Amino acid sequence: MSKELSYLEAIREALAEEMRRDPKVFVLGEDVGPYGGAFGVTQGLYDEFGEMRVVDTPISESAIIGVSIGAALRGYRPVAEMQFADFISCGFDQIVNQAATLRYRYGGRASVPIVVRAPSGGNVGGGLYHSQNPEAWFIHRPGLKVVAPSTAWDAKGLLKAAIRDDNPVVFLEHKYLYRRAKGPVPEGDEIVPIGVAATRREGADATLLTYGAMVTPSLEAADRLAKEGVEVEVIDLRTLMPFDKAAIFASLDKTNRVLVVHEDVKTLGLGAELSAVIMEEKFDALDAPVLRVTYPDTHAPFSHVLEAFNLPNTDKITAALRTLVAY
Amino acid sequence: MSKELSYLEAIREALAEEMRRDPKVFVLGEDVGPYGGAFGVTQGLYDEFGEMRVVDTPISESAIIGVSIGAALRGYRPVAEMQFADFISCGFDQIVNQAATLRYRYGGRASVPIVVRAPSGGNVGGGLYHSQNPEAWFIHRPGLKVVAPSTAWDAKGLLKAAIRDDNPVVFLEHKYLYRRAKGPVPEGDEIVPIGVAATRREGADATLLTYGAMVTPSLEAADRLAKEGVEVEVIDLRTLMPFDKAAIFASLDKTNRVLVVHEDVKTLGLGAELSAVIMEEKFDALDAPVLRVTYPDTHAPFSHVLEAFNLPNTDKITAALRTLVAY
Amino acid sequence: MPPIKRTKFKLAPEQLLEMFYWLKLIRAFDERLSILVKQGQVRSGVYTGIGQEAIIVGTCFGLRKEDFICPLHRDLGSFLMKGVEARVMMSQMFAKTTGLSKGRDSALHSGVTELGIFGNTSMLGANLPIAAGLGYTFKMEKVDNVVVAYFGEGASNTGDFHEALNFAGVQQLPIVFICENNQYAYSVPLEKSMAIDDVAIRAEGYGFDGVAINGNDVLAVYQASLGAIARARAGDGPTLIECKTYRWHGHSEHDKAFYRTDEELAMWKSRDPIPTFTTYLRARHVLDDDKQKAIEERITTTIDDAVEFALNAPDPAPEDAVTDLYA
Amino acid sequence: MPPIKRTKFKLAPEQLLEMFYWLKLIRAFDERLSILVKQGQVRSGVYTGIGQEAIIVGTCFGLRKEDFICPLHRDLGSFLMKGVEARVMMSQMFAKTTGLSKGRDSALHSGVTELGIFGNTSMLGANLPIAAGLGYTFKMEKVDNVVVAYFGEGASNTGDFHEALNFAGVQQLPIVFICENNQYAYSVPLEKSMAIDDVAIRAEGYGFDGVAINGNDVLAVYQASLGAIARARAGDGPTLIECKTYRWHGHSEHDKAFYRTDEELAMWKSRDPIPTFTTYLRARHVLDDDKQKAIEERITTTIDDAVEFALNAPDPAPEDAVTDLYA
Ligand SMILES: Cc1ncc(C[n+]2csc(CCOP(=O)(O)OP(=O)(O)O)c2C)c(N)n1
Ligand SMILES: Cc1ncc(C[n+]2csc(CCOP(=O)(O)OP(=O)(O)O)c2C)c(N)n1
Ligand SMILES: [Mg+2]
Ligand SMILES: [Mg+2]
Repeated sequence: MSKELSYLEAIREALAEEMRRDPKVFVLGEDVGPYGGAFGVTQGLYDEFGEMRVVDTPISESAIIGVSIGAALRGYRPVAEMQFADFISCGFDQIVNQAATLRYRYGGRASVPIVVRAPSGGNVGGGLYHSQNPEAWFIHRPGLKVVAPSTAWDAKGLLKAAIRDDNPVVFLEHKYLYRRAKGPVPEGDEIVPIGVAATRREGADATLLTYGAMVTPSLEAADRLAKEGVEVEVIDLRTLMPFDKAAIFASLDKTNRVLVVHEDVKTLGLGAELSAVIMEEKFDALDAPVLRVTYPDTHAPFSHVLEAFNLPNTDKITAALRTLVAY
Repeated sequence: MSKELSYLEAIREALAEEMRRDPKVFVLGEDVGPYGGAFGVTQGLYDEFGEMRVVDTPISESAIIGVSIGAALRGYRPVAEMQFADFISCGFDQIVNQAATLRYRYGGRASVPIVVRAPSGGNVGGGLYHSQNPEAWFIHRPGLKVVAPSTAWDAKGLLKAAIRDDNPVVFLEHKYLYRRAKGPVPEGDEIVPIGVAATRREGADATLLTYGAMVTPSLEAADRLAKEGVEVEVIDLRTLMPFDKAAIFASLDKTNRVLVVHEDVKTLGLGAELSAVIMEEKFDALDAPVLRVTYPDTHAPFSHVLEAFNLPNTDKITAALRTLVAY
Repeated sequence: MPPIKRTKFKLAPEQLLEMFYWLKLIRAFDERLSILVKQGQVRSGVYTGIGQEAIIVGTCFGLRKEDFICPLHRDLGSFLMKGVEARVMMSQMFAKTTGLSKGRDSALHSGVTELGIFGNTSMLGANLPIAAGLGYTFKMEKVDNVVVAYFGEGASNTGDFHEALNFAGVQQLPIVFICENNQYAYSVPLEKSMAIDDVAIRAEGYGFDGVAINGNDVLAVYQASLGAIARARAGDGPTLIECKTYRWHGHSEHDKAFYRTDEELAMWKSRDPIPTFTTYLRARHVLDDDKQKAIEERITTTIDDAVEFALNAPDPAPEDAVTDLYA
Repeated sequence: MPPIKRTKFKLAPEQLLEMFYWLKLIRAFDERLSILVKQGQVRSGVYTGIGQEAIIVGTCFGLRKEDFICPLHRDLGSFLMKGVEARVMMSQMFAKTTGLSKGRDSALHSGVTELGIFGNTSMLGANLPIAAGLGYTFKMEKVDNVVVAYFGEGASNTGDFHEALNFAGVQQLPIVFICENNQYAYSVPLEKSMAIDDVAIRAEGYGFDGVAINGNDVLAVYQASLGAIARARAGDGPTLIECKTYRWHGHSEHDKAFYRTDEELAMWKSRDPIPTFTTYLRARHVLDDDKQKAIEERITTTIDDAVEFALNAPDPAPEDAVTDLYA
């Protein structure tokens, strides 16, 4: 059984269902209460669950995350909303030093089951502080998990998985997809497991690794290549930390060629790690270098002209795929 | 003309000389005043330059960095000290969003010549919050430079370069080297330019890329290999952003084999980017995969037994070099 | 709360008319922007300060060029008063090369050092440490310039607010902190974001004075600012002035502001700073129909010209998306 | 500053003796640690609270197991009073598996949820948002447990302090904030880190009461805590108690504390909380030579046993450096 929902509605439904299922789940953040969140994700939750479980907070990102950690230590499962992923930098210390290390420094005697929801990504004219893709900082920090769904289905299933996960999870919701990505979503209590990639398109000629808003242009580019007789396997990583090495390697064994596409900047974006891991462990399987199509090493400009220059798109991905298969 | 100084003394000398040279240079941070800093780096500066230019601050990392940025906008060249690199997470937003983006968002009409000095690294029994290597977060963020000297000479010359640089520079001083690394330091006003690597040992059989406290064990490992007839070229990157691609590629063209060694954790540590760049641009020059010897993906434990397990060392590097050349 | 010394002032008729001009110009600019957003001509997030103009006019009036302002998102008018042409500000909102950031950002994330304007990031409160840094340079130079730094009552809950005001207090910096308390932070009413009635009281925790005043009375704001500025110029440290006010529009032009009542809005509209001041001027025979008409025409011309200029100004070149990252 | 209601209390002789025991045990524990550091047996950074014991004893005495404490670096005694065995704490300092963090960290970066102890990171102030989170869960559950959260006057300048206390004020959380104002933050004296005399005054900015008391009088601390705890349990929100005190040793055992005078130290030693309380007990015939001797012997035995236990306890297995990162 499934129904059609937008990516945003799917997230809302996951929150509502988890809150109904488990009284320990609650949400907090700026404007998440009666207003329903800057994007409307939490609309209706305040009416259903009340102000103790749908908490409007002061503008205090560090406290929002710290309060979540404190509650998590007492068995709660807080879901903290950053109004924009960009503001996560204001609560950075609580995530990387407090949450990420707690289990380790407690000798394994405690865990921090929080989710930090972060509306990320560009292509919405948001400019420097409403377009960021902060995943790499958190992938780099041991003790955290990082998730970035691309479909409504996954947004729902992964958010449920993240809430039930006993570790701190940074949950990147791509703003561009909120209302644009629509699709089937399971009716019931279906989970999309953390750490498992999804093959969106099969192909034996090249592997394309991507996630989030880059899945659609990647699929479009693959379609273009298909017209030229080249079959590209498109893998949606879905979880960025831990990423699904088995799925990546299995595809690579078949195709011997890999392109990574992400919206984050190039230098030390996730593509760097994927490339390096493939280099280390799969060198002999490679018929060509792993290539990357990414945002250039710059900030997210507001002007449409400038933003379009930066964003990876179907054309850029197509060109890179051609280079890759021609290698 | 040169003299012998410790790495720490070299940093102090750079500060003093720059402060004498340019009245716009000043230092600020916790305990940097009469006390001379937690490690003693700023000893003597308060007496020479007074409290307005050697500023003891409250425990407010975000303000320390923000104040620096404000002063830099008026033409000053503030050098902010983090008591430990680990606490940079508390001033993270000011670095990545305020300093790193300013020139860009000002349309090129302003710049932020600040230096953030950050005593980093482990092997001193510091545990989770006195051992961190935070370079990757900043290498990833466009608009910042990142520097990490390994010798007294470079510590002095690079700090001078950093102070004179018009961009925000994160200056990583390795705590383990403070008093252990001693060596010649130029008497006069010699600069070590940002962006230029140093070849510490020549060799035609493999290239080893490293920096900071990992240079010494890397050289030791190279010596061991030399006894086996294998000549390893050891390159000290010195600047991590922008890293010296020309030097790396020139060496690689000669050796066709690369090992990266760093103390930072593996996943999305600088090694990932180096490997990925080499993959992209030098695939055909490679006779073996780029390998990495790094800290495992974990936190810095206090126990000597545990820390020793994690730290890259001569044995681990030697073993990796053997794997690399045998490939 | 100790009141700051009442400062006597006498404004010449031309000065009063100039204040009137600014009030009306800023109102008109924001209103035009609001229309341009509705027409889809301006695509950026627009945060008008309609209803709050008396704060900007009262605090900026009579500032020197060398004095610095550190505005936040609603303070576009302060850019105009500090000397940025309407054309330039309009271009900024249209993301044109003739704007402050060459299209890289809209809104107020760009500044002009020569005019004493700092352009903040989006991060609320993050301008305040910068203000402290600017103020610190005035103190170092022993000049009697001041910094006027703005923030909403919501932003006063950020960590940066605290660190900055504390630093300013310790160092007795020449800063006037202006809280624009418009009762709401986005949808969140004051009482859900702090358990106090007056933000001004927070100044006591930093060792300087705070006052709460009627922010809709331009002369009251001017008078309080005069006193605080005089204190700052005299080397007697910071003051916090809390201006009670209200924003008429939603948080941004896209916010319908359902979270407040029509009665509340109507009550505050009845306290509109412009008619209040108009009555004052007319009663004193400073303003008459002719003068008012001339001013209004001047304003219309200025804004029409600005819009036309901005509309016809060139978009940035796409490649400018990756320039100006480093000096 | 409105005084909190004076709470009458009557302690039985056994209770007074228990207080005496704790004062002496905590002192003895810290003193032994100091010696162990000098002997090179303990290699971690040790931050003793010698001279400040009355604060811990007065605030922890009579706390329930369900109540939470959020200690900082000098508050080892609070772990003991909340039920962690001396053996375990000593093992923690020796980085043994029998310590709280299995050797992963020394000092107080580990906690015990079952005993109501939160173990902070090193980041000063970062425990306070956690305290707010813990307090929020008590509020949600409508139970009358409390959180006691500690911080130095230096830590009260961090952004986290502000965000946490504001959140606690808005939500009227059952938290008692204890400021251990020992006049210095490392080398920096109070007047260089804030422009106020009493940290307690900051509570007003968050809408709750603050009091400054003699932190070297265990009964004064106890009485103030009783009042604040009663208020918290009754649902009437937080209180800030500032305890004026002094640390006898340097910031850490490695700090020679040249920044203060011998006279100052001598003056504060004359206010030693232990003799003061001893005199009180003897004057009231609660304590006599025999009883004192018995208590002192018990303490010596406890500590000798703890040291022996810790010395003989096993080091962690090296591989444990990479476990317990994820649940
Ligand atoms: C650190 C940070 N968190 C969240 C936001 C999102 N945000 C933008 S404006 C705003 C409300 C600001 O309220 P206030 O400070 O009272 O200013 P006002 O808009 O009322 O003028 C919020 C939450 C932000 N810009 N920065
Ligand atoms: C965020 C942060 N910055 C800097 C430090 C380094 N540091 C450790 S203790 C200390 C002084 C603390 O002073 P205070 O809060 O008064 O506590 P006290 O040591 O006096 O008990 C400093 C600066 C830290 N631990 N955390
Ligand atoms: Mg507001
Ligand atoms: Mg102190």
